[in-house]
This record gives sequence, structure tokens and C-alpha cells, in this order.
Amino acid sequence: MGIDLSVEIGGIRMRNPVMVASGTFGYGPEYADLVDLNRLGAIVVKGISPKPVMGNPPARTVETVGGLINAIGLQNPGLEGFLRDGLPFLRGYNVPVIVNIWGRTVEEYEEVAAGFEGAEGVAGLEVNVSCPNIKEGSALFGGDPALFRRVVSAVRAKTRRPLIVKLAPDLSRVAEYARAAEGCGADAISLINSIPAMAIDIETRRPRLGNVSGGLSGPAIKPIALKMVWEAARAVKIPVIGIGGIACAADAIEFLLAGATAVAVGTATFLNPAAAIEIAEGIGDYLARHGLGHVRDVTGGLRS
Amino acid sequence: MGIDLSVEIGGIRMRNPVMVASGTFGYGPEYADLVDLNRLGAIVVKGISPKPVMGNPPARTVETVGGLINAIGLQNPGLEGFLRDGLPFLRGYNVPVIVNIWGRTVEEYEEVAAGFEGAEGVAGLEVNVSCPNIKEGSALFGGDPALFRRVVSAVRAKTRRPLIVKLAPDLSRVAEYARAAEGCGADAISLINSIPAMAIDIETRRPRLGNVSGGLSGPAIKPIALKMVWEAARAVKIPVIGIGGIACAADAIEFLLAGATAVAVGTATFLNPAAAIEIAEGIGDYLARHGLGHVRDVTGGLRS
Amino acid sequence: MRMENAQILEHRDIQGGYKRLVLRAPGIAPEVRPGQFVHLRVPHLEAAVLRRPFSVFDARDGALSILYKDAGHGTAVLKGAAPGETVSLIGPLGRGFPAECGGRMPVLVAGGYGMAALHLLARALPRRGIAFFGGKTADDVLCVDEFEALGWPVRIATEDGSLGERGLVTAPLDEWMKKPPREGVELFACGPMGMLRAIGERAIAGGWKAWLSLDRHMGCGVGACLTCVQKIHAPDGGWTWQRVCREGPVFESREIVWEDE
Amino acid sequence: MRMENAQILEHRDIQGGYKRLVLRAPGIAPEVRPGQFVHLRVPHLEAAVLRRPFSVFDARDGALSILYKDAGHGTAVLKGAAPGETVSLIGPLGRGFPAECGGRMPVLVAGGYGMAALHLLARALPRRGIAFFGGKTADDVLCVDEFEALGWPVRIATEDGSLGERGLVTAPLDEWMKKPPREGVELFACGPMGMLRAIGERAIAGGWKAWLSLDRHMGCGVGACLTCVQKIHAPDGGWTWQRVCREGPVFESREIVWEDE
Ligand SMILES: Cc1cc2nc3c(=O)[nH]c(=O)nc-3n(C[C@H](O)[C@H](O)[C@H](O)COP(=O)(O)OP(=O)(O)OC[C@H]3O[C@@H](n4cnc5c(N)ncnc54)[C@H](O)[C@@H]3O)c2cc1C
Ligand SMILES: Cc1cc2nc3c(=O)[nH]c(=O)nc-3n(C[C@H](O)[C@H](O)[C@H](O)COP(=O)(O)OP(=O)(O)OC[C@H]3O[C@@H](n4cnc5c(N)ncnc54)[C@H](O)[C@@H]3O)c2cc1C
Ligand SMILES: Cc1cc2nc3c(=O)[nH]c(=O)nc-3n(C[C@H](O)[C@H](O)[C@H](O)COP(=O)(O)O)c2cc1C
Ligand SMILES: Cc1cc2nc3c(=O)[nH]c(=O)nc-3n(C[C@H](O)[C@H](O)[C@H](O)COP(=O)(O)O)c2cc1C
Ligand code: FES
Ligand code: FES
Repeated sequence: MGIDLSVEIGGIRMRNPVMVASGTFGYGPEYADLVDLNRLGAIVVKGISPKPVMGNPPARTVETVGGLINAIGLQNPGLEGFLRDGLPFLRGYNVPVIVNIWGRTVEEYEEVAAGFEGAEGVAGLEVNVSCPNIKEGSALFGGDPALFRRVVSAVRAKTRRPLIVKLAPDLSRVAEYARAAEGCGADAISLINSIPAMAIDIETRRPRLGNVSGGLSGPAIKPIALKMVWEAARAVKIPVIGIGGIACAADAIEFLLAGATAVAVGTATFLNPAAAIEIAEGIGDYLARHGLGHVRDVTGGLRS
Repeated sequence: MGIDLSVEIGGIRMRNPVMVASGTFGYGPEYADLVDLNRLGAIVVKGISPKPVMGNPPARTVETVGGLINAIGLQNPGLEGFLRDGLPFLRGYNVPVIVNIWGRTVEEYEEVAAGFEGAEGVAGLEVNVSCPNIKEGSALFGGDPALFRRVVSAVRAKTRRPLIVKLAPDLSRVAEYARAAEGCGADAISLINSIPAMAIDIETRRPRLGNVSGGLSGPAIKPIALKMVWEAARAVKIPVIGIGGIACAADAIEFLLAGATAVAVGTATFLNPAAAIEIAEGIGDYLARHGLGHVRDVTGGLRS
Repeated sequence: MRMENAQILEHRDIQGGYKRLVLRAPGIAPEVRPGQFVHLRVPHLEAAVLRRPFSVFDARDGALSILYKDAGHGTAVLKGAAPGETVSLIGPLGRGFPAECGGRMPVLVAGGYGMAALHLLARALPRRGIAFFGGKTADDVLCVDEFEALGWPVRIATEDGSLGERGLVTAPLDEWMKKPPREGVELFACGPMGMLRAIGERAIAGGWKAWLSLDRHMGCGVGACLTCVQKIHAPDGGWTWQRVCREGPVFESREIVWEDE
Repeated sequence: MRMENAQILEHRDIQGGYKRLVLRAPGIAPEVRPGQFVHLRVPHLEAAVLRRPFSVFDARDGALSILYKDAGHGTAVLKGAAPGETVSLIGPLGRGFPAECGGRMPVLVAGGYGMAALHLLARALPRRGIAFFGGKTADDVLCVDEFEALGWPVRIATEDGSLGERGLVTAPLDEWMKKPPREGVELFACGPMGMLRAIGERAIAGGWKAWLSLDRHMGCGVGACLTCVQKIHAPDGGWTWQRVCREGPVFESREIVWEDE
């Protein structure tokens, strides 16, 4: 009996449950020489806003113990730029492309969501309401329940594509946001985004990041992410995509057991560009070793 | 010119700004053979509740990348037990003893706070409203602004001792809680407590902790803690005690620059029992190297 | 108890993944009593926040040695430490075994690296008795010569039958216990929880004492963090937590509240 | 560009904290062009989440070498890697230097380990010119013999005067540039930002081209994370970010928007 790694997230069929996370895999071509994109579960591209965004001044990342703080500031070529220069490359591959979108206002969220309605080669949208690197707007959307509902409903109204809502890492209210996303029509939720964080150069007495603070990702945050995914998965019926510090198959399986249907690998790709593919293989080995036929037999399998 | 490391926190005078954090240093005797307690800034003892508490079933801690998840469950001998068996030992030393207190109800908080009114050898109280390991009660106090105000005000009314409020690691509302604590009469705030987290054994498919989830501490959380301390320090005028992943003098200095008046060292003590003392020495070296006479010249010195 | 930077004098393979690490520790070594342990900071284990506890196998002439198995990431990294390097130790820790047997015949029972906790005891006990060693395979049965050289006959059982009897260590023990010596026996054991429980039950049934050294995950190692707790019967009929690192690691079988783990 | 597990063939001290690491990399080595770099995963750097970029100093016969300085925690750990161990590399990365000089006289300028980025260029350029090396002390002036053996005279300046002239490398350069050769000069430089800026300004003033290799913190090394951006003049008079790892690390001085760092 073969082992079936395929999963479906709100209508997006993926050959395995291991995606690459937004912002850590560019728009595809950057890693295409190093890994076979067709072996990924899905590619989530770097966040796209209606207009091009320059992002934050350097330094934009700082390494910490087991983690990375980033304050890229959502630099991106904008909707048009991506449709023109980014998407065509990805159409050449046989891998679901999920476009991560964001805006500074509800209208901007609507605009960018609507902008992908006609676009060929887009399997779904992931709405980022949680980036800790936008000062004026976006951070708010993920931190205020009413605004959160407004933006998710607005985007839902503008797109018929599978809609994934990426939650803010709000420790105390994750179940509430998960249910709100489900209630507003999301097809899936993903979490966590990086966690607000900071580092200081004690010699210059200045922040190490151009933007003063940023978001922490990487193995350091895995136990926090796992807890939030477990809570979110128990709160909703729609599929959950687990993200946060996943670096090996065992990490990914923890998220599946906690209730995730799929996972996304972010920071780990920087050390090992093949991380996502090796993790998918490792999940297959685990299924075989445990006599399980399908990855869904793992999802939510935590015993208590 | 000599270098002055002494600080004052709400009337508690400490010879240096480096305390040991609650729950990681027992009640004093455990480490007394290994380090000179009189060289610590202060000792914050393991959390005390009105009655003895057994805590959680093992496993109670799990090591993660750069971190530790603990779910001790606030095991403690209770107010009377501590007054009888714990406090007398500490009176033999010349170091400020800060008693960390908690309860399952507002009345319990009041009871334990009142219980220390007459006690000799207690320099101050730290109210823990933020432990992620109590299911029925305490966690709520730190996660609900109204309840938070009630408990802080209630404790304030019961004690004339210096009162430190230890905030929950609520990423999105730290400034709000800090101001609330100040408004309710706290003499200082301390943060952060460990962050809700989880780990799963993929072979047994069970949580690694007896209590399913716990709180993450250690170097992994330092960048998150630093961000929260920076935000809290800008929100209030009372002194802030920075806690979270501090393992060396440079870490501590980051917290001071971000606005902390003192710091507490927790998990790092397990690897190096002398960590707090070495950090205090390292801060002295830093002051000397930078031509500063007093540690307060560092506090809040972040340039932007 | 003290903290000491101990220099590696020797670090060699014993067999099948087991190594012996000899450390110069003139402060700690002379203080060690049988069954005590040291809390060791694995050098270069960068992402770790905890030390690891190891039983002191031997202690003499200002040096102490431990035996360990390549069982996880920490020990995998420890294997790379080279003679001359320095290792931070805290010790000696815990209360260890009582080094007497009240005139009864001492019986040592070890599973895998459990024999490390019994070696100093075998030297210190006022009289020689008999030792039972068990393991999964022959590779897990260590230092038999050293016990025999101290005057202890050693009976062996391995799960795969590759050395001694096939089966669990309790089999030869039960066989031998069918005719216990007239003066009675006193048991001393270290190994996996299942084995300790089996021995504890036999001791209670037989009316003997069994001193069991428990292997619990540890944080601080000195009693401060309350990680390593074990349920112990209280005088009032209830139970209390005791710290394996401080009140243990050795408990008498009647003290322990056994639970399904 | 590919990923390759490269075996350490040689790892030796050069001088004052600098080491040379020679790696068997039959996939990457033949592809390297002057000024390109590899993104190296430091073995045993457990708590790290990033690789480290290093200029390829030399590449031949299926091997490549890098020169590095013990400058931080990552390189401190790298120093411990032993011959026979395996190091994961991604490379060759970046666009590197143009290996021609349009008939002008090539002038190489290096600060510290910057000369590593220039060595392959010195070999590849169609004609020999002159090289200027600067450093804090004599220890920071590396591989002069190797450049001279390739036919490049080397002028040296050190800040403490322990080798060559006392002062910054721009001093002997300025002195020499007072009488530039008739065919003009083309500058190629690698070193700290301050030095690069000084050279860029001189090039613009003198009407020469200066190809500057920038040293920026990097994340992915391949263009995906947008960590390593540099402000570059845009044709419309504004500016855009370019990725030092992908569009760089070499930019012509006129492209760069200089800012106070
Ligand atoms: C009192 C005592 C004495 C011990 N004596 C020995 C000895 O003589 N020889 C020996 O090889 N081992 C001994 N151990 C077990 C040893 O401390 C390590 O746990 C074991 O070697 C695996 O550690 P690791 O770092 O390789 O595993 P990792 O997977 O890196 O460990 C991760 C965490 O789990 C803990 N852990 C993992 N396995 C165990 C276990 N079985 N028991 C307790 N904690 C565990 C580690 O301490 C660490 O906190 C003893 C344990 C105790 C409590
Ligand atoms: C294109 C390029 C080529 C390079 N070539 C060389 C070379 O040939 N020889 C050499 O010795 N070094 C070179 N470096 C610098 C090198 O990558 C390391 O940054 C430096 O060796 C210090 O790293 P560390 O790991 O010891 O420091 P750590 O303190 O461990 O580094 C922490 C983080 O800061 C980054 N970092 C620290 N210092 C620098 C720096 N000066 N520039 C960029 N990032 C830094 C590290 O990459 C890492 O992400 C080059 C850098 C770049 C961008
Ligand atoms: C450099 C960098 C850029 C990121 N950019 C985005 C982004 O544009 N949109 C988004 O939703 N998340 C972004 N993220 C967050 C990741 O998608 C992911 O949620 C987070 O890093 C946690 O996963 P990890 O620990 O596996 O990296 C970014 C993360 C990093 C490190
Ligand atoms: C084993 C353990 C027990 C703890 N017990 C308490 C406690 O009883 N009361 C409390 O307020 N904080 C407790 N804490 C939290 C610490 O005081 C500290 O806030 C947290 O660990 C972060 O600091 P660190 O990263 O330096 O450990 C405990 C932490 C650990 C690791
Ligand atoms: S290990 Fe900390 S109390 Fe035993
Ligand atoms: S380092 Fe990631 S884009 Fe250059």
C-alpha cells in the first residue's frame, strides 16, 4: 500500500503538506536553481500590496539564539509589478501558488484581492493581517477583533479563490481570531507570523534593526507557535496551516498532531534550501514507520 | 571615581541591578553552597499562595532550541509553610528578599499579600498575574484588563510593602497593562513571565509535559521580552524590571538600554548558577569601559 | 556541593555507543558518595539551556569518571569533547545509596548504564554479595570485569540473548531469590523505571529493602526548579512530591508511589 | 548556483586570526567568477539560523578556498572545523566583478579580508596593474606574495604603521593617482564601507569607473529574503533597492546612493 501525502486546503490540492512560507522564498526564481519547485506542497509568495512598497531601511534582519528578527517592511513590487514580472515565471511550474496579500487600509486589501480575480496561475490567497513590520496600518488589523472581521469579510467579498487568513500571534486571543476568520468565510487559517521582537547593539546603543523592532521567527518560536496552532485547531473546523520554527520532519509532525492539515517552512530554508522537500520526505517515512496510509491520519492525532 | 551599581526599586535598595527570577532559584538554600547570596541584587522566591499547592504531574520541563518549557504548576508550601520553613533561612543573609505571590481568586491574592505584612525579612512583594500554568484562575488575571485592575488594587490595599506587578506576556497590550498597574498603585512592574508554549513527543503522540502546555523561557524569548520591556518602559514612570532570556551581561545591558532599572535572571542560572553575579560584574565592566559612573546612566539610553 | 571546571583526562569508547569520561575534579571527587551524581554542562551544546546529570562511576585521586551512552543530542555532542578540554560540573549531588546493608546480603541490580550508579557502592559496601546486570544486547552490559575484580559475581541477562540468559534481568534474579540467603537480602538497583518497579514489588513482597535510584528529567539538579519530582508516601497516608535531585535519586521501594507512566 | 557538501581539504592559520579554508567543491569551483561568493553553513553552529557569506579567494582543480577572520561567534566556531569534515556551500553567488578594464589600467584596492574578493580578479584581468592593500596592522595585510607572484606590484598602508606606510590605504593610492597612466584607470575595490565610499568619490571626481564589492549582512544569500538591500540610483532620478547577494555584491560607484550609516 502506497503512502498518500496529498492534502487539500480549501480546494487547493497539494501533493504534500509542506509549503514554503511567505517572505522566505521570494517569488520562486530565487531558489529554483537549488530545489525542484514541483516537489513543494505549495509556494506562498512574499506579501503583495496594491502599489509597490520600498520597505524598511537596513539592517533588516538580525540573528538571535535559534531565531531571526526581520524587519523587511513588506518590500514588494506591488500588484501590477508582480502580475507582470513575478507570476509568469511561476506559471511554468506545476505547483500551487498562493499569493500573500496585505494593505494599509481595508480598501487596499480589497483592491489587491480583487486584482487577482482574473489572474491565471494563482491557486489561492493568503491574507496577512499580522505583519509586525508595518507601523501605520496592518498590525492593527490583526490586533483588533472588529477591524479583523471587517478586513476578512471585505476580502472574502472580493475573491472567489480559496482564502487563507494568516493570524497575528496574539497569545491570549488566538481562538477568538480563528473563529472570527472562520465566521467571516475564510477557507483556512495559517499561523503564526513572526512575533514582535527587538535587539540592541550595546556598543552603539542603537537598535540593531533599521526599523527599531521586527518579528522573531525560527526554531526559537516553535514551542509558542505549536501551542497557538493547537488552540486554533480546536477552535475551528476549517483547515489550519501550521507555521513557526519548523526545521525538520519531527517539527512538522508536531504541528500535524496538534491539528494542522499542512505546514509552511520559513526561516529554515535559509540554512537549508531543501528543508521543505526533506520534511515532506520525512513525513512519508514517519507514516510508513507508523503504518499509516495518509497524512490526514496524523492531523489532530495528539493523545491526551 | 568608583562605579555605582546600586539601584532602588520602589524603596527596595539593591547593591546591583541583577536579581534572580521567581521559580528558578527556589527559596535560597538550594544554590547557597554554589554562590554567595549576598552578591545578588535581590532574590525573588518561588511563587507563594495562601495554601500549599502540589503543582502539575511530571514531566514538568522540556528543553527546546535555546529555551525551556516549564509547567511546574506553581508547587509551593503555602504562606504558612514558607514563613515557617523558608523565610528564616533567608533572614540569615544580607540580600533583599522579594516574595512572589499569587492566588486563584482575588481573595486569595489579598490573603497572601496580607499574610506578609508582619513578616520580618521581606523587602517587597511581586504579584504574579501571569503564570501560564494555572488553568482555573491566575492566567485570567493577566489576560483581562478589568480583573487585572481589581487584583492589583486589592493587593495594594493589603500591603504597605513595595509592590511589583509581574505582567503577563500579552504581546498586543503590554503598554495598557503596564499603565494599569501604575494606575493601581504598583511601585514597579516586572516582565516578562514565560510565554505559553507546547511540545509533542511524535513517537508516543502525547504532549511532552504532564500539563499539556507550559511557558517558554530562556535565550529563545529574549528578543520578544526586550521588545515588551521597551514598550512597557515607555508607557510608565515607575521602574521596570526586565526579565526574559538574560544569560550574559550584554543581554542585561540591552534591557537596561531599553528602559529597565533592574533585571532578573531565570533559566540561565540552571546552566550557570553564578550567572546573575557574573552579569552584575559584566555591567560594571561596561560602565567602566564607557566612562559611566552609575548604572542609571545606562537605563533608557537607547538612541534612535 | 560545588561547581568546578574539570579537565578531561581521558575519553574513550567502551563498547556499542558507550563511552567513559574521566575528569580531573579535585574539589568534587573526594566528596562523592555511592549513588551520587554530577550535573554536567556539555561543552559546545550551544542551543541547550540545561546541564545533564550523570552518575559518578568512579572517584579517586582527585578524578572522577562517568559512563554514558550516546542516547540523544546532548550526549552525541558530548562525545566530541577532547582530552584537555574543560567541562563544568556541579556535584556531588543527591543523597545516594546507604553504604551499608544491616548484616544482610547485598544484591545489586542494574539495567544498562544503571551499573554506573552501583560501582562505587560495590566498593563501599561492608561485604560482597551478588550482582545482576541486564540490557537489551551484550553491548548494554558494561564493566562486568570491574565488578568481578571487586569480588562480586555477576549474573547477566540480555533481551536478545546475546550475552548471558535471554530475557529480563528479573529472571535470573527471581531464580536466585528462590533460595535467599539465611541472613536475608538488601537490594540496590538502578535502571529503567519498569525494572525498578519490578524490583520494588519483589522487595515488598519478600519483606526486603530495595534502594532504587531513579532516572528523572532534571532542570537545575540542586532542588530549585521542582522539575524532577517523584510521588512519595507521606506519613499521614497521603503523598508528597520529593525532588529526585535533592531527596533522591535513591529512595527505598516502600517510599515510592508507583504510577502508570 | 548549486548546493554542495564540500569536504575540508585544508584549514590553516595564515596570520593574526586569519585562516584559510580549502574545500573540495567540484560542482561549484569550476563555475566561480571573480568577486563571487559562497554562502557557507558553519558546521556545529547549532543556535544559528543563517549561513555566512565568504568571497571565493581561489578556485581551481575542483577545490575552492576562502580566507576569513575570527570576527564573531560564527567564525570562532568555524575555526574548529577539521579536515575531512563536510561543509555545506551554496554558490557561486552574486554577479562579481567585470573581468575586463576596457584598455585602462586596473587598480585593485583592498581593506583587510577584502583582498580575498580581488585575488581571482587579479588572475583573470587581461592586464596587470597595481594593487593597494590596507589594514589596521600588519596582520591585516594578507597574501601580498600571491598577488606579486601574479605580477601585481602591491603598495601597503597600515593604520599603526606596522607595515608599509602609516595611515589609510587611500593615502598611497592618492599619491599614485597624482600621475595616472595615460590610458586611464579602472578601480576594483573591496573592504569596509568607509573605504569603498572614499574610492567611489575619487573615481567619480576623476572620471574613472570604480567597481566596489559591498559587505552587507545577508540572510538567504540568493535574493529571496530582501535582507541585503542597497540603495541604487534609478534611471528616473529616484532610487531603488538592489540585493547585494543577487544584483551585487559588486556595483559601479555611480550606481550607489551613499548614506550615513
Ligand atoms: C540521576 C541521574 C543519573 C544519570 N546517570 C546517567 C549515567 O550514568 N549514564 C548515562 O548515560 N545517562 C545517565 N542519566 C541520563 C542522562 O542525564 C541523559 O538524560 C541522557 O544521557 C540523555 O541525554 P542527552 O543529552 O543525550 O539527550 P537529549 O535528547 O539531548 O536530552 C534532552 C533533555 O531530556 C533529558 N533526558 C533525555 N533522556 C533522559 C533520561 N533518560 N532521563 C532523564 N533525562 C533525560 C536531558 O537531560 C535533557 O534535559 C542519568 C540521569 C539521571 C537523572
Ligand atoms: C559578499 C560578502 C563577502 C564576504 N567575504 C568575506 C571573506 O572573504 N572573509 C571574511 O572573513 N568575511 C567575509 N564576509 C563577512 C562574513 O560573512 C561574516 O559576516 C564575518 O566573518 C563575521 O561572521 P561571524 O559569523 O563570525 O559573526 P557573528 O557575530 O556570528 O554574525 C552574526 C550575524 O551577523 C552577520 N555579520 C557579522 N559581521 C558581518 C559583516 N561584517 N558583514 C556582513 N554580515 C556580518 C553574520 O553573517 C551573521 O548573520 C563577507 C560578507 C559578505 C556580505
Ligand atoms: C525575512 C522574512 C520575511 C517575511 N515576510 C512575510 C510576508 O511578506 N508576509 C507574511 O505573511 N509573512 C512573512 N514572514 C513570516 C513567515 O511567513 C512566517 O510566518 C514566520 O517567519 C514564521 O515561520 P518560520 O519560523 O518558519 O520562519 C516573513 C518572515 C521572514 C523571516
Ligand atoms: C522552572 C520555572 C519556574 C518558574 N516559576 C515562576 C513562579 O513561581 N512565579 C513567577 O512569577 N514566575 C515563574 N517563572 C518565570 C520566571 O520568573 C521568568 O519570568 C521567566 O522564566 C523568564 O525569564 P528567563 O528566560 O530568564 O527564565 C518560572 C520559570 C521557570 C523556568
Ligand atoms: S532538577 Fe530542579 S529541583 Fe530537581
Ligand atoms: S540575503 Fe536574502 S535577498 Fe540578499
